[in-house]
Amino acid sequence: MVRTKHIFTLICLLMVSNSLHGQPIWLSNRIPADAERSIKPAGMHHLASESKGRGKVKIVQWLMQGERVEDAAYFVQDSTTIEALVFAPSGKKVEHKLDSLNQRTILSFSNPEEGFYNEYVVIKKVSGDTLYYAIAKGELLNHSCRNGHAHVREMMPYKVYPQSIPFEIVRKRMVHEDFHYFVSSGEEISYSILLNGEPANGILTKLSTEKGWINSRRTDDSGEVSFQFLQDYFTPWQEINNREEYTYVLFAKTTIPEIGVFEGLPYNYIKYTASISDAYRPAKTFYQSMFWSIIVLLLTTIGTILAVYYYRSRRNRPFKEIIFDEAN
Amino acid sequence: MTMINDLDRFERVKKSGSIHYAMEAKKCIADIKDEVHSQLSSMEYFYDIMENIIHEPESSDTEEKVIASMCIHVPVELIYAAGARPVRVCGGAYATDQVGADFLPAKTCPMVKSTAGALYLGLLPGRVKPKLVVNPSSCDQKKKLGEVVSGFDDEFYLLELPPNKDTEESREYWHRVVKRFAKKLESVTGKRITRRNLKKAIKLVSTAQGRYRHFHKLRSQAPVIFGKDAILITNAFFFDDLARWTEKLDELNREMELRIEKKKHVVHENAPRILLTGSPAIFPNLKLPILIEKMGGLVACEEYCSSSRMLTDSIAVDEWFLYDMIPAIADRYLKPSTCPNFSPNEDRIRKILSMIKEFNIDGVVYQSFTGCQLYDMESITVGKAMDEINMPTLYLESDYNPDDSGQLITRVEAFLESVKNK
Amino acid sequence: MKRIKQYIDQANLSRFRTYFQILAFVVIVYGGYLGINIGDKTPAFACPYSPGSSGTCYLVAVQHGLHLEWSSLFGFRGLALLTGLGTFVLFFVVFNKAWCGFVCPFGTLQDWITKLRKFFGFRFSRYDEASFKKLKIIKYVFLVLLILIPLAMSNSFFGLPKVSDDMSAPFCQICPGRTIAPLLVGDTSEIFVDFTNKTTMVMSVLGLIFTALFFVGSFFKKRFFCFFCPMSALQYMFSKVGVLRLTKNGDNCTRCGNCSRVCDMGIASIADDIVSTNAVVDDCMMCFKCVEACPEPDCLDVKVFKGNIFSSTSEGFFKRYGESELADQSKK
Amino acid sequence: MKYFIGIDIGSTSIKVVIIDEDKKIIAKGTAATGYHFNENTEDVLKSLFAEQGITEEDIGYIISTGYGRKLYKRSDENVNELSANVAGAVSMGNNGVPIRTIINVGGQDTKVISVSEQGEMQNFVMNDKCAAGTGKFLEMAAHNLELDISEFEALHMEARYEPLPVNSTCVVFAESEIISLLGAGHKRNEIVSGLHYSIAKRIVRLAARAKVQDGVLFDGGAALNKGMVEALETELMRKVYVNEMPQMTTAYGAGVLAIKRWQKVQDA
Repeated sequence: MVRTKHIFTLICLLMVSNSLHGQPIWLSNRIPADAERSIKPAGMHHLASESKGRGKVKIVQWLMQGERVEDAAYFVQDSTTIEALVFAPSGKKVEHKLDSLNQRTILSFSNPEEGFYNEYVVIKKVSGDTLYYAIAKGELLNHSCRNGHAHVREMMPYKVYPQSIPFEIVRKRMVHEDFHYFVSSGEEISYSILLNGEPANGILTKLSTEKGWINSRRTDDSGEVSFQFLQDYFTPWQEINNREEYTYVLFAKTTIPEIGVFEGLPYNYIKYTASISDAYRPAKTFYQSMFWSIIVLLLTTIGTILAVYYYRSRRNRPFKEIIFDEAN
Repeated sequence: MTMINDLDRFERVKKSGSIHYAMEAKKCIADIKDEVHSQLSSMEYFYDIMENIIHEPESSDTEEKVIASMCIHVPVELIYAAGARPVRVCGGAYATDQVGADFLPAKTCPMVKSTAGALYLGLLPGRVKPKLVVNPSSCDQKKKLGEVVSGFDDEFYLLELPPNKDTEESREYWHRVVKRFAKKLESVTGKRITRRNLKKAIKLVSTAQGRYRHFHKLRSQAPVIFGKDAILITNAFFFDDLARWTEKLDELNREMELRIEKKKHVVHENAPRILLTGSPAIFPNLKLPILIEKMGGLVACEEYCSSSRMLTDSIAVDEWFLYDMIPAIADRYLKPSTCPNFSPNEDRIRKILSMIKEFNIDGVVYQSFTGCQLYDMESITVGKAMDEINMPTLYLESDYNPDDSGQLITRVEAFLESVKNK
Repeated sequence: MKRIKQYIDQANLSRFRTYFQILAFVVIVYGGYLGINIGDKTPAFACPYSPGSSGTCYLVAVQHGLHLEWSSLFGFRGLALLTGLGTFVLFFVVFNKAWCGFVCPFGTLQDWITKLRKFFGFRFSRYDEASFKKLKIIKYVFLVLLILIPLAMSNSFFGLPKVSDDMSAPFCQICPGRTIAPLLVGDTSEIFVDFTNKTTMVMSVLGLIFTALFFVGSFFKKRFFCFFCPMSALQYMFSKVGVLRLTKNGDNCTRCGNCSRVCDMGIASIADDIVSTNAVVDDCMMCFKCVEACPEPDCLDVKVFKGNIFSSTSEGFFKRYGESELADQSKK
Repeated sequence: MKYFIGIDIGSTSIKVVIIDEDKKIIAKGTAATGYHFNENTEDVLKSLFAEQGITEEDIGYIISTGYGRKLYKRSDENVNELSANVAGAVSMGNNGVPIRTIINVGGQDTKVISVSEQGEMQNFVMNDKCAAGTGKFLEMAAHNLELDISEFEALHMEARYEPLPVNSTCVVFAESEIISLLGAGHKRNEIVSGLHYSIAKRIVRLAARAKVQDGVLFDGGAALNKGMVEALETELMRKVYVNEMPQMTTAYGAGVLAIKRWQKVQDA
């Protein structure tokens, strides 16, 4: 088993070397093991954040590269220019910082408002006659019950910024979804792919989960694609922890003919690769069984009724004598 | 076996006994209606049913079953529900007292002797023939009476009262006694106690209590009726048909309300207001209240088991089912009872104190029959309580013979005077 | 004024209470759909597990609020806990324990189950004195656990390992409310045995047992669950300063026992205790059935500040319990 | 000069007192009650009138008290003996000490009256229907011991320190007990002092029911007998006063009340 693992990494390295720019990039909320202590998951949705004293909480996201989520590599800062864009739930641009934390590229911004923060990292590079336009996106929900739930209904729908992000993936909201909602396995999640704000059909999308489950599908003509989050693993009973969260990423790529110049280099085509990363949990209802609950309910009910019946029938028996302990 | 040797002596004694009894009744009513008299028209009904207390009522339907009860602790609701009529047979006549004295020890309480005599001669109110005589074990002499007179043809049934009424055991014990009594009633009357007729019985008695409580409130507002009349009314409750009694009391209430408005009082304001308590005044032995009111006092209220104690505590039933009604009835006769056979009996002292406050009493007259140990013993604790609120108290010991009024007059007159100048 | 007071004293409060309970039941259980929100510090069981609920029972806020390390508990975060408690007390003080008697939907549910029992004519059970005293303590045990477990989840007591997160909102997991409230709006999602791990398994089974006990218990004993409810224990701490008060005037009491017989909770001290004036004990739910059943005038009074708004009168008593058909004829 | 007559018709003896307007005793007389007590009272009155030379017109007001008070025809008004006793004792006074308790041992009953500062009857206790502890008890004992009551005093003083315990629950049984004591060879003086102490114990037990306060006056027929007074003092553990004519106090009280009523009649 061990040997095959090595060969596997070798191949992966080869791939990395020649088509670096082909690898899609995505933003990860997972905190690397050797991160400093001050970075911890915070808030209801466990967003990786660094707390510097009261109130000044800053979200920290790592930029990753690679299609396989479970062993993707951290994006190593090299000469290519990286831009980032963060929009607050109100649509306002949020001041952010892109720097490196022990050789890893991180994006950090503070998220005081309630609602979905849209964060984007864009890498553009021309090679050959194609502009490789890589977009990594994340929708980070910031919510605390203390702020009440009155505003949830109108903050729910997703926001899109076509003028600055031409090619984007958006997770469609569930009907009864609110700020307490977690994507959980076994659910049908659907996405729509927007090209310059218009849903684009026939785009190849690929869903890759931390547990190694990869599946790809093309968007239908209304630009939507949906995946059934298969419970692709069954952990042994002792290790089940229904609070554990695993990352999954949805990639989409398309090439469109367009002529333009970028950083002095002309190109004829643009190759968009977009990604959106989120967290999912094992479904709560996986290990819940109503069947057993009915049994427990029935047993208790019948048991209590019999107990009461027996207790009440003791009235017919003669008066209960007071018993004395004979032990001297 | 008849106590008195030959039968014709029994007939003779019976005839003379009933004549004396009737005369006594007439004399008592005459005393009540003498010059110091409340002139309440609606009292006439009570006067004449009490006057011919032992006359055979004309319209007496023969097959009516009567259960005689000898104390307030007999649950009358159960008797009504079992289709019978309760009649309280506590004796008050000196005539039957003398007859009872023939076969009871000399120091027995006169009421017990009088009841025994009445039972022996069959001189019960309305000349009823009881199918069962229910005898709660409240006073000791009354409890033993059951055995002494069990030779007569009436069947006696003992209702065991627990000596202490505060503990849960005694309450549970009393509930069992009452349930056994209900079963006994069903076998005696042959009619089953059902939910419907028990509910009707409870409501019937409760309505009567409602009327009496209103009467009690009116008496506390203004002195518009003499104490002797009030005691007469409650004595009528012993045997009268309950529905009629309630209606008549209702009329009396209305008449009293008119009097209160018109401020037509029976005594002037500073007449001393007396609370009567102790051994109960049972018709025709009303000589003490009559005497007090002839001397210018007013019996404002009385804490007797022949008056307020019988009619003040009513039943609240949560669920009108037998399983809730019978315990409710049992509780009503045990928990609030202020009868001195229970020990400790602070309830009676609290009741007296609250009556003193409600009726703003000037003096308490505590009467106990000669030979009645219960009220004698209790006079100590009540006396102490009265001292604490320095309420002048007169302790009297008398029995049924009408001619000991010499001593009574001296004591009562002196007492009223000492109350006046307090 | 006097005639109004007289009318109220003789009114049939139980009927009024039944209607009020129906109204409160609708407002609390289905209020969410109507857009009503009575805040998340409600002193009654407005169970948040049911989507329709118009508020949240304060026990939820207590358990979530206490899920803090010591540092933040005694820091600024703890302040939120105190303000929460303050709101709860302000809410509670207005109606005192009448929240249980009049407003709590599960109390109402148990009263309806009692009516069902009465329909079938089953006998109700009562605890005797000894078991009453013993069982009385259970609600305090629940309250203490409800406070300690969340704390133990985020801090380790005496070096013991922290309690696992599955125990979050411990009482809610075993409370019958969690399973019944969603049922009331037709959502059966809360009825499950959760096999995820041992803790969730035990807690969900306990929850189901309590639910079954809730139904069977309240069928045989009136207000069965209220006797063990930690909310009544928590409320009792502040019941002394309540605006609505139930006072007893011992001098007028003849200890006839009517009040303790009609008391759904089976409290005996209301009848036997003629010394203390404040008649509200920890089990009392202030349904005021005792005031209705008291024949003595001015013995039991429901007071708001100084004035009493509903007191026991003999006329009222006889109107409710005494009058028979016979009386109506003679009234003509 | 107007005269006022107080007549106390007791169960055993009739006591008549005539006093003038400023409460000075003019004349007093006693007689046995007997069956014709009306005539007996008239005879006493006639003898006293003759003695003092008083005529009918001089009489201002007559008040009768005691058991027979209602049956004596000629009295203008009758008053119960308790208030008469209090009035007499208070107006007689006993050398400056305010009277707060009166113990009156009459022929048939024993009365203990507690008096308020203003000299009015506050509370009273009377023995119940039993002659034990009354004058009758001593009378019967004297009869059995073939003695006269007046000799009791001397006999008591002889054996004042070793009283024989005589149970005095019931007058009739006490008689058989005295005879058995005599048979056992006990001397009469021991028996007499024993009697005194047993009566005193009974009276003290009765008095306990009314608050006994200092300033105790002992009156009524039995107070004449010094032995009885001493016995009561030791049992009561309080100083007991006796005024100069204890038997006449109630009659004298009736006279005093007669003056008051007469003055009220005059003013009206």
